[in-house]
Amino acid sequence: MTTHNKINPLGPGYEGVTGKDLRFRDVFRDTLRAEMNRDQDVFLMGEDISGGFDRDTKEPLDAWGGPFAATKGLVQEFGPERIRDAPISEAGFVGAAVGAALTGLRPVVDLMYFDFVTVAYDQLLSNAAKSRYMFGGQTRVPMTLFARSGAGTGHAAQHSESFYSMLAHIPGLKVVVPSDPYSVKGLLAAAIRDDDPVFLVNDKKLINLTGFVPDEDYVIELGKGRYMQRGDDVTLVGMSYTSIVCEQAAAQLADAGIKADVIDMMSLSPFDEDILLESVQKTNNVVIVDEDTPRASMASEFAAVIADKAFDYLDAPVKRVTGPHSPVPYNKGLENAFMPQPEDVVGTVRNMLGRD
Amino acid sequence: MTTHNKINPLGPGYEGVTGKDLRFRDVFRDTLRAEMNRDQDVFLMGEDISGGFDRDTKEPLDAWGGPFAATKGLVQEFGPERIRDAPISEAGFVGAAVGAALTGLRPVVDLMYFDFVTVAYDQLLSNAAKSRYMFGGQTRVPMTLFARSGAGTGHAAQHSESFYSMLAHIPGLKVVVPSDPYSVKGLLAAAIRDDDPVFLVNDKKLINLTGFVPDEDYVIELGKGRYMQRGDDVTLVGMSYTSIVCEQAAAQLADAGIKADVIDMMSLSPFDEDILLESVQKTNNVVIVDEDTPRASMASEFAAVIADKAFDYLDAPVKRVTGPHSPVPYNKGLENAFMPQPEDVVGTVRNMLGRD
Amino acid sequence: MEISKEKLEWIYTTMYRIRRFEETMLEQTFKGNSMGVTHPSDGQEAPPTGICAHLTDKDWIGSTHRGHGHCIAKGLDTHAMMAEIMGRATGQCGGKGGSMHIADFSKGMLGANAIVGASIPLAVGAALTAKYKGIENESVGVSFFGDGASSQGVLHESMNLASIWKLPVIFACENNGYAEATPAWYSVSADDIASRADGYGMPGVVVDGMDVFAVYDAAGEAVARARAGEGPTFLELKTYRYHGHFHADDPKKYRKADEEEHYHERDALTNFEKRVTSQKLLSAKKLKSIRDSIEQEMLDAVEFALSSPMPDVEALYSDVYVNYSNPILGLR
Amino acid sequence: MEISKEKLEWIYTTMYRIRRFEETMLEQTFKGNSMGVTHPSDGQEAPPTGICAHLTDKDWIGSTHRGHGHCIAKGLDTHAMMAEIMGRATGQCGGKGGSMHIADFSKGMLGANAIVGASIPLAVGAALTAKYKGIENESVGVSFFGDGASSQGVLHESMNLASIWKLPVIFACENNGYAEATPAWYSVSADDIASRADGYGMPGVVVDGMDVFAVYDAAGEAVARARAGEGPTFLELKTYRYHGHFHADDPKKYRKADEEEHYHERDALTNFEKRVTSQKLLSAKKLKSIRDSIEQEMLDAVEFALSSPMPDVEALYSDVYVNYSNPILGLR
Ligand SMILES: Cc1ncc(C[n+]2csc(CCOP(=O)(O)OP(=O)(O)O)c2C)c(N)n1
Ligand SMILES: Cc1ncc(C[n+]2csc(CCOP(=O)(O)OP(=O)(O)O)c2C)c(N)n1
Ligand SMILES: [Mg+2]
Ligand SMILES: [Mg+2]
Repeated sequence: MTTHNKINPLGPGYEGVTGKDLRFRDVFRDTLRAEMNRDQDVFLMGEDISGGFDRDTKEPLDAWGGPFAATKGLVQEFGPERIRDAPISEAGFVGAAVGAALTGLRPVVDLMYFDFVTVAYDQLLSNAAKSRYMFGGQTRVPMTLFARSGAGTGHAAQHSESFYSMLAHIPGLKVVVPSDPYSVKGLLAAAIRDDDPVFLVNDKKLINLTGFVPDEDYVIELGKGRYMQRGDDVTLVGMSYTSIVCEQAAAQLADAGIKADVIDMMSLSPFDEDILLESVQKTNNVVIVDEDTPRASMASEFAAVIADKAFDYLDAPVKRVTGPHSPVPYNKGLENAFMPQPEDVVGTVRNMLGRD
Repeated sequence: MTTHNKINPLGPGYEGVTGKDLRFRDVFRDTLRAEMNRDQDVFLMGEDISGGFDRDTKEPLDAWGGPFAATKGLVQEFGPERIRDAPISEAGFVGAAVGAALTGLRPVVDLMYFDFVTVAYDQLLSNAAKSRYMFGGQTRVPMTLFARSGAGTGHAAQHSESFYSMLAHIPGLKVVVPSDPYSVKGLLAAAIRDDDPVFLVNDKKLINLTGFVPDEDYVIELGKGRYMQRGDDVTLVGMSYTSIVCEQAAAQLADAGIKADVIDMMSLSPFDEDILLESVQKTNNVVIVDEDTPRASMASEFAAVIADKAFDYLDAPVKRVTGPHSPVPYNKGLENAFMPQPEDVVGTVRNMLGRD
Repeated sequence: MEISKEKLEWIYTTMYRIRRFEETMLEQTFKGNSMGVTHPSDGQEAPPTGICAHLTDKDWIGSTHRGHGHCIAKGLDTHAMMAEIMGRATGQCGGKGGSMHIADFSKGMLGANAIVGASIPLAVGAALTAKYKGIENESVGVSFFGDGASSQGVLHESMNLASIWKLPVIFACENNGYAEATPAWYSVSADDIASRADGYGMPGVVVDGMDVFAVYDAAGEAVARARAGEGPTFLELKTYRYHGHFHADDPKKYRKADEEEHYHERDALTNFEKRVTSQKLLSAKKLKSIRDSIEQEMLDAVEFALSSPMPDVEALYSDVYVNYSNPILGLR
Repeated sequence: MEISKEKLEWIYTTMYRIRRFEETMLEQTFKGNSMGVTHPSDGQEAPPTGICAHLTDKDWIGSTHRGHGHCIAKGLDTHAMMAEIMGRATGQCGGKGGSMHIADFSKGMLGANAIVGASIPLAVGAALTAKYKGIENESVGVSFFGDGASSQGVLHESMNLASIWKLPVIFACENNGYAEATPAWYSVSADDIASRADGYGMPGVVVDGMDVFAVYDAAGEAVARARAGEGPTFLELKTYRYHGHFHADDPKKYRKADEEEHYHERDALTNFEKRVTSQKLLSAKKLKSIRDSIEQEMLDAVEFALSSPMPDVEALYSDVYVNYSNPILGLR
């Protein structure tokens, strides 16, 4: 057990709390378990989440522990009714989850790779996100979905997407993007307890990272960002894995005497306008870093909000550092070039501040 | 036959051309016909586009002329092989169109209402948009899709979407948004002749409008915007139907002595950065008008590009006038409030210029 | 199957209510009082009625763009329905949904749905809730959809899910022969859509959807199976819509007169009347008094709707979320 | 069905090439020379071989994440395949696709596809092109997919489309009993997936997918039907993958030893060898010489791949479009 002493990344109220350094994947699973224990109406659905069944006994085998081992051990604990293994029918079982949410349960859907959300896109957009509104507020859709995004693992064009901006675009849906073990615990719990549909996008590059996690039960309010570190010269805005890229860039910039505010957005819809504006009003310079492709992206959105509401405070053009407008390539060298790197951020900041 | 004398809306080269005032819907159909005559590999696919079949003779009846009468008369001319009526299987027939495009044809798919694209989203994003890239450039996907977007006709939440920003986000796909009979002729022809997948989004509010159309065969280069009118005080950026909203706003502003550049983007991916920057460098003020919901939208994208590349020319914050972050409501009063109105644009400009 | 007198009265009341609601709603649409497109279901009264006769408020149904009949059979209030179609604040969805999105969760009605096929898995989800809570015996899911919708992949996914999970679901395919103007013989690669049930390990039954007694019997078995935990059933109800696809559609452009006549001769209401009076199950007088009360109900519903207020413009921004920390308002 | 000696040699060469390619590719993956995840198809040699034996470069196939066997059977070059898996510029897709996206349009191979089910309608589209151009007799579409993919709605949409349009398509379902760790008996609501074909108006045939002769015969009929303009056929090929779902998966965690043995006893290669030698169709010497040449081919393929250059970083920005006026480069 360690005590956390960096103030900002956990937000106010977490000074001196006790906790442990834990792996992202373990925190993810433990949070699922805790929420399932907390509320009998919470159940999980997804492909291979009970990991096969014994041919003779029909008992679940938990061979894989679910995709990325997110549900390892849970089927033994909660049984196959609450860890419900689904055929490869994303539209069907996301739709069934919406139906279950409309009739009193709180489904949590594991969509495995983020890319597969396109197969269930209509159920998500036309049913999950719209039911409350188009039925005049008479119902709610308390469901959570999660899936793994991001390049960096050699999975190529159809298993490496980060297009969370498309989900954040959808009215009626909420979108959160944890960036470390602390945030995934608080955001996943908040998502499951929330009465609206929430999509949690989980970059693959985070899954094996370790970080400090308070012992206590907590939620992170949806729509809140946080400072990962403070500095007066420039604001770096990250989301999901690019929050780590921003921290790495900030460390390099610090060596050059440039001090950065690093913001981790944590939520994309709703999102924390206040933290963006507060920081930019102080630093007068901003770079938004996003692995998603650039056009009509969350990077564009944050840039637009800043260009509107913090316009008078800006000393320089609003800059975005993003993936290219292309699918994700297979070759590792190309894949690395696809992802925003700390060096790209550093170069942009140096240019911006005229410190080449 | 009339001769067109406004220079800008048709772009350079169209001074004094001969043409006619025609309805949008008629131009749409005539362009389809012309492209089908031009190229035997072009065929159309969609629900109800041959409008039923005689029970006894099995002959197509063309009862509706296709959705919004876009294909009226074509099945008689080209037969049911080239005007291929499809069951309600959007994923299936969009996928089949991709397969046909990969093997030598040039399919044109009528998706009826824009909202239905979500049902075929995976085929569009994972197959149509990615095939060329992930197969290393060895193939091309020369297909065109079109569908009707927009609120204003009492079709409510699931038949009124304008989320073209999500399509423009997708690398590998092109997106065009005609705003009058002139632009639909040139853009539809260009889309069908283009070797990449192109989605043409067609606001319902345009379908019965009339406008000047040159007689000659022409294409509008994908990725080019145009000036609808010129003025020095402010830039109004429209796309699809909001280009008309911008023109109406500009007329009201002119009465108050404010002169606007009105830009009709016409293409969203690729899009015309140059025209945006050129205009803003002159007017120093910009308002982007979009019926799509605001978050991570094309309005955000244009704002972000301007805040980056025309930053030094801006006299005021970059403003967006968009639909709310909500589904489209049924009630007419609410629906009107949903859509950006000329008055909203005028109010924003007056505020911006301090001319209340 | 034995039917009680009360149930017979309910069936007639329901079918007549559907018939007259659609006719009244069409009249109002043509007068310009509806705010959007409407899809009438008259002619198709038997399927929703014969099926919902077996259901209570705890059972759930999913519906379609042609949903008024399903709503009425599931017990929704025709005043609130008419007000919704007229976009009023007193409407079932406060005027925000309209004809294609009428819902009443208190009545087990999951909503009409305007994306063809999209409501099918919702009924599967409702059945999943019932199974999860161990209340299959009192809560089943019924998914209504058309012949056109049968071509949507999500139906097949839903059938497979319902079957492997043995969920209490009834797939109620109202085959009225057309999807818009497209005939089912063109778009469906099977003589009977119900024949597909076989491949999903569930019974598939072809039912005369113009005969409410036939529907009642078939649905009774299906619902009993579901309540007993025996899993899903597929019913194909061969029926006919009397009007066009939507209010302004003229079906004569793509349907033949003899076909229309054929179905009108087998009209669900007329034949019900003949049967119950000839078998002396209900009196002609009783039937007339039911009709009279419905006529009055329709007058009242129109009056209620027309005199109801429009929603406030603030309604535009509410109900997108249960709670949300960013403003919903557009950027203006 | 009669098989020529040349064809028998081709079949053995192809099956052995698939077997050894997968084993070699796995070795290379474990050495860290592959750049991503790989899904071996050894054990499943008979279905692609027995089917593609009837095809030419003008016929089209759609494939899956487990696509190496399909590629090889369709005549793709193993050097370029191995190079692709190693992410090299000389790879089939210039190193941009990888194991799950190998394609060769010059060979009628529409590409491996990593979205389960997503390639099915592509083969339907290829068949549509053939029908449109009146060349069904020389160009049919074959869609390969697994038991897991059979639960995707797009399969059913594709079957319906192919049937009503009478397209020259073969739906080739390689049922290897598992989708990842999930057994087909859990996820599929039919004893035989092929039984679903009935509901789509096409023949459905269950085939022993470990016996290349059985596959050859069934596919021969299906392809002949397609070429004759008689429409689609559904083949369910019962088969087995010898390795795990992907290179790092241990199938012993979810499959029983007796089951694995059962299939290994029926190994497609061993049994082919026994049959052709005992029936004196091919000599043991001939078989050995085929094996030897393949062994050399594999050594060469690995050597070729390992010594090939990586793509230039500019390749990141090319091939997104045929032409595009905005820069593709990221915002940096
Ligand atoms: C996904 C989708 N595709 C197309 C449409 C347009 N559309 C609305 S109703 C309809 C026909 C539906 O036919 P069917 O399922 O038989 O129902 P019916 O209208 O006969 O009651 C179509 C094509 C739609 N609403 N949603
Ligand atoms: C739409 C989609 N959902 C899930 C996956 C993850 N996935 C990859 S392969 C696979 C199993 C496929 O099983 P099957 O179709 O039987 O093919 P097999 O692996 O046995 O060859 C799954 C679930 C995917 N790639 N795409
Ligand atoms: Mg119908
Ligand atoms: Mg399998």
